[in-house]
Amino acid sequence: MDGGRDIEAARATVEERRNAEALIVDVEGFEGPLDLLLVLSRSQKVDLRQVSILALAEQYLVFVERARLLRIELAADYLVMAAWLAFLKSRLLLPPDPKGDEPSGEDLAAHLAFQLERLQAMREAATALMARPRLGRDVFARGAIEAVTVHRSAVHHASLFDLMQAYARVKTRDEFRPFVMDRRDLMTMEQALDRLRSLVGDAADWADILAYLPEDWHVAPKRRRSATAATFAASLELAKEGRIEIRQNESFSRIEIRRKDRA
Amino acid sequence: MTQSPEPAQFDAPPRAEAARMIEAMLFASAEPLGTAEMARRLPEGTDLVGAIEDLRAQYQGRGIELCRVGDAWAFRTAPDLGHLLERHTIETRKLSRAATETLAIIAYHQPCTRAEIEEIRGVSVSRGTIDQLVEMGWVRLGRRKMTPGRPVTFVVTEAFLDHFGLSSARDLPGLRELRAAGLLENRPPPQAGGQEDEGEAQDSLFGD
Amino acid sequence: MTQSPEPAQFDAPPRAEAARMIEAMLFASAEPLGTAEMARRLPEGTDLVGAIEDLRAQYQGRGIELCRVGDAWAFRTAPDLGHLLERHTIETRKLSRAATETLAIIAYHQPCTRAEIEEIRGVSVSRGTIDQLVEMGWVRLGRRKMTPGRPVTFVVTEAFLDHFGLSSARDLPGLRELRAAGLLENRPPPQAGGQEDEGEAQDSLFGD
Repeated sequence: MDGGRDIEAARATVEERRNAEALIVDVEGFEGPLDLLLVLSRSQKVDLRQVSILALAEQYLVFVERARLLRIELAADYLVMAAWLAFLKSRLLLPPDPKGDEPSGEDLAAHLAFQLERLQAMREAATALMARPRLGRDVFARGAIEAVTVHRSAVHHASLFDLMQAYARVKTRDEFRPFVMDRRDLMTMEQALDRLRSLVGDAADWADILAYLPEDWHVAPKRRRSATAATFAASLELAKEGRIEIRQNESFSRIEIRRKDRA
Repeated sequence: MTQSPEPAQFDAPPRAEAARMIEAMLFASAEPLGTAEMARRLPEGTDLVGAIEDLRAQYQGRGIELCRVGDAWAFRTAPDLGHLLERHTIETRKLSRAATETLAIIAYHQPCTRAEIEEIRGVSVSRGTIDQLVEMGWVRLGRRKMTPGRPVTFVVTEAFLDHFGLSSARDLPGLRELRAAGLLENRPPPQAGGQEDEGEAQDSLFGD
Repeated sequence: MTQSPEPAQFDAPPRAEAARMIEAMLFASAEPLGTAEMARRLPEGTDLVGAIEDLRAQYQGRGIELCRVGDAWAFRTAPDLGHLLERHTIETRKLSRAATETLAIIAYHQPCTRAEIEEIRGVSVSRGTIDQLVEMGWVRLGRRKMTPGRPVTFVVTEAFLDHFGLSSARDLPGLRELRAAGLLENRPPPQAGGQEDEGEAQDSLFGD
């Protein structure tokens, strides 16, 4: 019975897993490969300036390998970094190609060290910044604000041109008034027709059409002219209706009308 | 809000330090702070009254003063500096049409009564329009007219002549010159020159 | 309404009086007041710089201090008295680590492009992070960079300085040390063909 050994093996696996998970479970918590590298570099317990990039590259590659064994999906950029670090590792281990144009492993490692140091510095700066006395938490602004009253005053201006133009506009307003008939001195045909209709019933004898003008339309020439025209037009209308007869002895002589008696 | 610094466990601060504390509290508070509230926040045994007295003396004659408001205290701007909290902005605006026309009529016809202005404009003139011109210093009251009712007249001022660069109102160009200058050819806008009896309505619409 | 102090017509006030005036103006405002704005409100010829210097000395060691914020000034309570004061401003959102780091990178490297932030942090910067900082009023757009693509840059604002009690971006903690250590340089990765001498520091803001 090998049960005991199986249990041992299982236990070892659990132990292994636990170790691996110490970092890997938290893979979501890392902010990218650079952050992970920074965390790994701390395990070297040295000043960041003396960190061994070669060792760091190995640590990272081990990490990625473990993640792969545990079937943890790593984001692409972690794998890109792994590939790059593998390249860097080979560069650091192999003697430099004397006629090569490529940057040396040392240069690449130095740059990575710089990046790590810079990220670390910015993290510390962020912490220092957040630890400063802050407005609204440690330091306070004036509580009773006295608002600045804004007085808006307007200065009106006008130019001489504006002034003259305004005057011109006022003075010429009449000239541009739309044409409207002044109805006080106008007699319409309807008015004359109404009047004539009520009067012709009594007109048995020939009489001057002008005699039918209303009292106050005789004198003023404008009114007289309008009343005459309206009354004449009305008389033509009544003649057409067969209610009156019209006669004029010669051109420009008196126009006379009388009632037409129906047969 | 509920942040209590447990003041009781500290020793009572010296008066100068107490004054600092009160100064900061009063400065940051939106409302006047009552002595009870201050005492609650200050270390036990603080000489509140003495510290306030010190503080008040320190601010004597300064740009802000420590004022007593009932049983509370607050910083206030020194009364003589209130003007610093005011900002004056001046905008230049074109004189309204009603005002320009009224001004023009007064200038051309002065001394000129309100009724005369209305007759020439064909619309009633609102009080505000003449008031505005008076306030601007371009129009002032002239002598009363010796006609029934003795109505007041309006005339233009020196400031008006100054502004328009005229040595006297007689220098204003006459109608003929206006015509020669092409100013009379301008067709009046459609709303102008309607029926006389619409004047009232127009004034409220187009007046200032 | 038309009350005008027309300060210009008065003589420039003596320095003590100028200090009173500035004191009153700064007390009335919660926000830092720019020197230009103060000068506009003060009588012409006021020795603003001298008066501010006096005022600052007068408030040395008091419960409130006169603080410079960029090109502006504000009274703020002394940092050691924070425990006495009520916290009106409850910290609305705790900034994420990404946000604080991004803020620090912008502050120390400004003007700083998004690509530069990403290079330093080693991860892409989510839109929301910068948006949040802009929304808080701590970061704003700076000038475009004169590099290919003319990318926009980000800089910190006066409100940022005010919030963190900094007179200027030059007062950022540890700035000098970081610069001396070369950690604020924009050092490009080594490339084939050797080092480009592009290590041009972007300390245009901190230059003088």
